[in-house]
Parts: sequence; structure tokens; C-alpha cells
Amino acid sequence: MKIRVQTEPFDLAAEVAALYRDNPRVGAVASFLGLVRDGHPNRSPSGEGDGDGVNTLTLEHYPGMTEKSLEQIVRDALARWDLLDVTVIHRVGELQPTDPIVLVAVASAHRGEAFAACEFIMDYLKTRAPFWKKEMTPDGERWVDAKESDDLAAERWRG
Amino acid sequence: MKIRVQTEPFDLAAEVAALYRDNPRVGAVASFLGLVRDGHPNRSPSGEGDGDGVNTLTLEHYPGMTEKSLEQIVRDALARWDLLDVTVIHRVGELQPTDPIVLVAVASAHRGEAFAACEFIMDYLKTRAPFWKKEMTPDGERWVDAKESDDLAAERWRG
Amino acid sequence: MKINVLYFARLRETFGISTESIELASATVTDLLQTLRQRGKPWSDELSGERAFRVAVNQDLAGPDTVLSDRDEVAIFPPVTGG
Amino acid sequence: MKINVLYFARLRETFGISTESIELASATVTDLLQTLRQRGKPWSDELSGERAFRVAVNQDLAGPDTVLSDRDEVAIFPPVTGG
Repeated sequence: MKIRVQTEPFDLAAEVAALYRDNPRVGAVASFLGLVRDGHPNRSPSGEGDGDGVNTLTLEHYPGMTEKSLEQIVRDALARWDLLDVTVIHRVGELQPTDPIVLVAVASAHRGEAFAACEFIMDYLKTRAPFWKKEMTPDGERWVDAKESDDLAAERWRG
Repeated sequence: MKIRVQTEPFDLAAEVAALYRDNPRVGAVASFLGLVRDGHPNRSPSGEGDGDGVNTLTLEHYPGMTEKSLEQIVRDALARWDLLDVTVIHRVGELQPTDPIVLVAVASAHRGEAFAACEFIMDYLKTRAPFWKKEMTPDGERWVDAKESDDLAAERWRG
Repeated sequence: MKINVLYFARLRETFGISTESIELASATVTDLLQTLRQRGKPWSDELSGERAFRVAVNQDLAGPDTVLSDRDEVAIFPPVTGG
Repeated sequence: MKINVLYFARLRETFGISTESIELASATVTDLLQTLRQRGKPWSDELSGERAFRVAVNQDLAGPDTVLSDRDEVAIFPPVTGG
């Protein structure tokens, strides 16, 4: 398990390769990359809010709890599925549109487990890990509101 | 849409970056990497068949139909979800354990669509795209049998 | 009419042939398979239905009732195992 | 007992404070919130329950009945928006 919270960019290929290069039991790596969009993340996914001109996104977090909560989410995934390795990297600080924010990569023998665990980790990260986004737009600064759809996404893994 | 069938390795980071680098509407890239395992793919996922010592995997395909079927699978995904771009690369020829076989990468504004479409494309690729694996082991050559679990995985996207 | 038939993977090896041209009266996929089975083993064994196989007509998966036309490309192969 | 309280994101900016130390008799999360609301605006507005917020005790998400102990670290913040 590798959990990182950092301001620096990360190397997707190196991170994914580290999950399988020395382990021929790995048959599947599912990964997710979250990126800064040039649109207003608060609005509906219909696209009406796209292209609002976000220039900079600032990510604040709660050092200590961030790592603790990410580790707990990954441990929950490892208990639930037969996984071989997991990497979670989340950036903080100032980011620009098209900058990667988060990488979740999950290695397993078969694809079903890797896909499910990768989506599970993202859904819980979105609702439980203490990160907050603030947007800079031509209209000024605003804190991004949490989305109800993220709570619903996390809910479906219960029971 | 980018569909490739090739003997050469591919560059995961470059392929994923090509999906988002020039498109600030992309907020999510879900990707899947399938790799040659050093185990007997025919056996159960319980792990009893792992470590059988596959030395080389040879991937045969049906040129023409391969590209046509992959394009149809991606078109089906584009019709079903709100996606921004899709890349599918599948290697053929001789591969060794830990070599990447297939990459499916899906870009969208939000993660739900990207995850679902990436898994959908893999499930259909596994059951509809004309590729066949032959293993070389210390005991000789054998063609890999299709898995019923793959048919079931594809079935769940119907209706 | 003339049908171009292709075999892949295990079936290509078992039949010892990768492609052939077959003359048929107007026919469906079922008729073509019947013609092939009449050759005896290994054709009758492999195409009896006991072992799974797939048929594509002009590079689309096809069922037994698919009607064949002159110069169609028919491929017969085991269930796919890519990915 | 002494509780170390941390604020993040919008709440940190609205309250104009990122951390403070509060003396309390033995108490739950609800008691701490009541103490903070008694300060008046903006505390009473933000912590009334009309706007969503979250509480973590010693870096684990906590509910209103969670009992606090001396030197506990209590964080109050808006719903998270990472990823």
C-alpha cells in the first residue's frame, strides 16, 4: 500500500508500473486519474456549468487525518476484495486546469476486483478524506460545495 | 476514439495524457491495464492455478474483424455514456509475464461514466473481440479456454 | 456461390488450414457447417456443437440462420480469450 | 479539561481562526458545539445545523454523542470536496 499527499506532480506510468513490474501474479491494474476541470464543479453534470473559466484551484487538507482516512479506506478495500497492491496519491496546493489531482491505482489478479476496489476507494475518498477545493475564477474565489451525488455514490457500497 | 492492435509496447502515460492534455473539460480518466500473469489463466480465481510457470503467451487475432469489433464496442459505450474520449490498445504476438496486453482508457467530465464505460469496454472486449491466447509452459503449449465468468460479466450490461 | 472460410486459433491448428474457398448452393451458416462436418473427423468432432465455437460472417458475429451470399467471408473460431 | 479545536476551509476563513484551545467540563461533541454557538455570529449561523458541517475527534469522523477527553483534537469543517 502506498499513500501520498503531496504538492508535486506524480508520474502515472511509474506509479502503475510499480504495482505490477515485480509481481507476475498481477493480471489487472485499474486506475483513476482525477483532473482540474475548466468548469464550475458545483453545477450539474449536464454541462451547463462547463467552461466557467476556473484559473486556479487551491486544495487544502487536514494533515494527519488525511493520511489516516486514506489508509483506512484502502484497508477497507483490501478487506473486501482480493487485491495485490494499491496506490493513492492526492495533490494539495495550487493546481491549474488539466492538472492531475488524484491517482488511485489498484492491482489484482483479475479485473473485477481491481475495478470495484478502484471505484470504491474514489467514492470514499470523495466523501471521507479531508480535502477541500477553492476555485479562483474571473468572478473571485469560492469554496466548492460538496455534491449529493458523491454521498449517494458512497452509499451504494453499504450492506 | 483511438483503436490500435499492435505488437509493440505502448506508453501508458502518453496514451492517458493524450486524452486530457488539450481538453480541460476532462475531469476523470478511468483506465485498465491487462497483463500477462505467471499462472494458468484457465483455472479458478481462487489462486490454486497461480504460478504454473507460463513463459510466453502468444496472442493471435483476426485482422479486420478485431478493429471492427473494438470500434463497435467503443461506439456502444459512447452511445450509452457521456464520454469525451476513449483509447483502446491491444497487443498481439509473443508476450512475457508482466507484459501489458491491453489498455482501455476512458475520459469524461465525471468519474461515474468513465468507470462504467471502461469496465463495459473490457467486458465486451473479453467476449466479442477476436483475440486468442496460447500459453507456453514447461509442459508444452495450450490454447487458453474462454471463461464463463467473462460471459456473465458481459451479460450484466444488457437491458 | 463461393464462400471464403477462415479458421483461427485452436481450430486453425486442428484442421491444419487457415483459409479455404468453398462452393455452395445458396445456404445459411448451418448449411455450411453441415457441409464441413460431412468431411468426417476432426471436422465432425469440432463442429458437432459439443465444443463451443463461434461463427462470424463478414467480420460480424453470426447465428446459425444467417444467410450467406456469394463471396462472403465466414470465420469459424473458438470462443475468444483476449484482454 | 482542555480541547484543541481546528477549523478548515470555509469555516476557517469565516471564523478567522485555524486553531484554538478551549476549556470545557467533561463534554460531548454536542456540548462543544453549543459552547461555540453561544459566541453568536458567525458561530451560531455556521454551527446551527442549517449548513452542513462535519466533526472529527482525534482525526476520525465523529457524531454528536462522541464523548471528549482531555487533550482531544476536535476538527470542524465543511463536507469534504477532494478527489
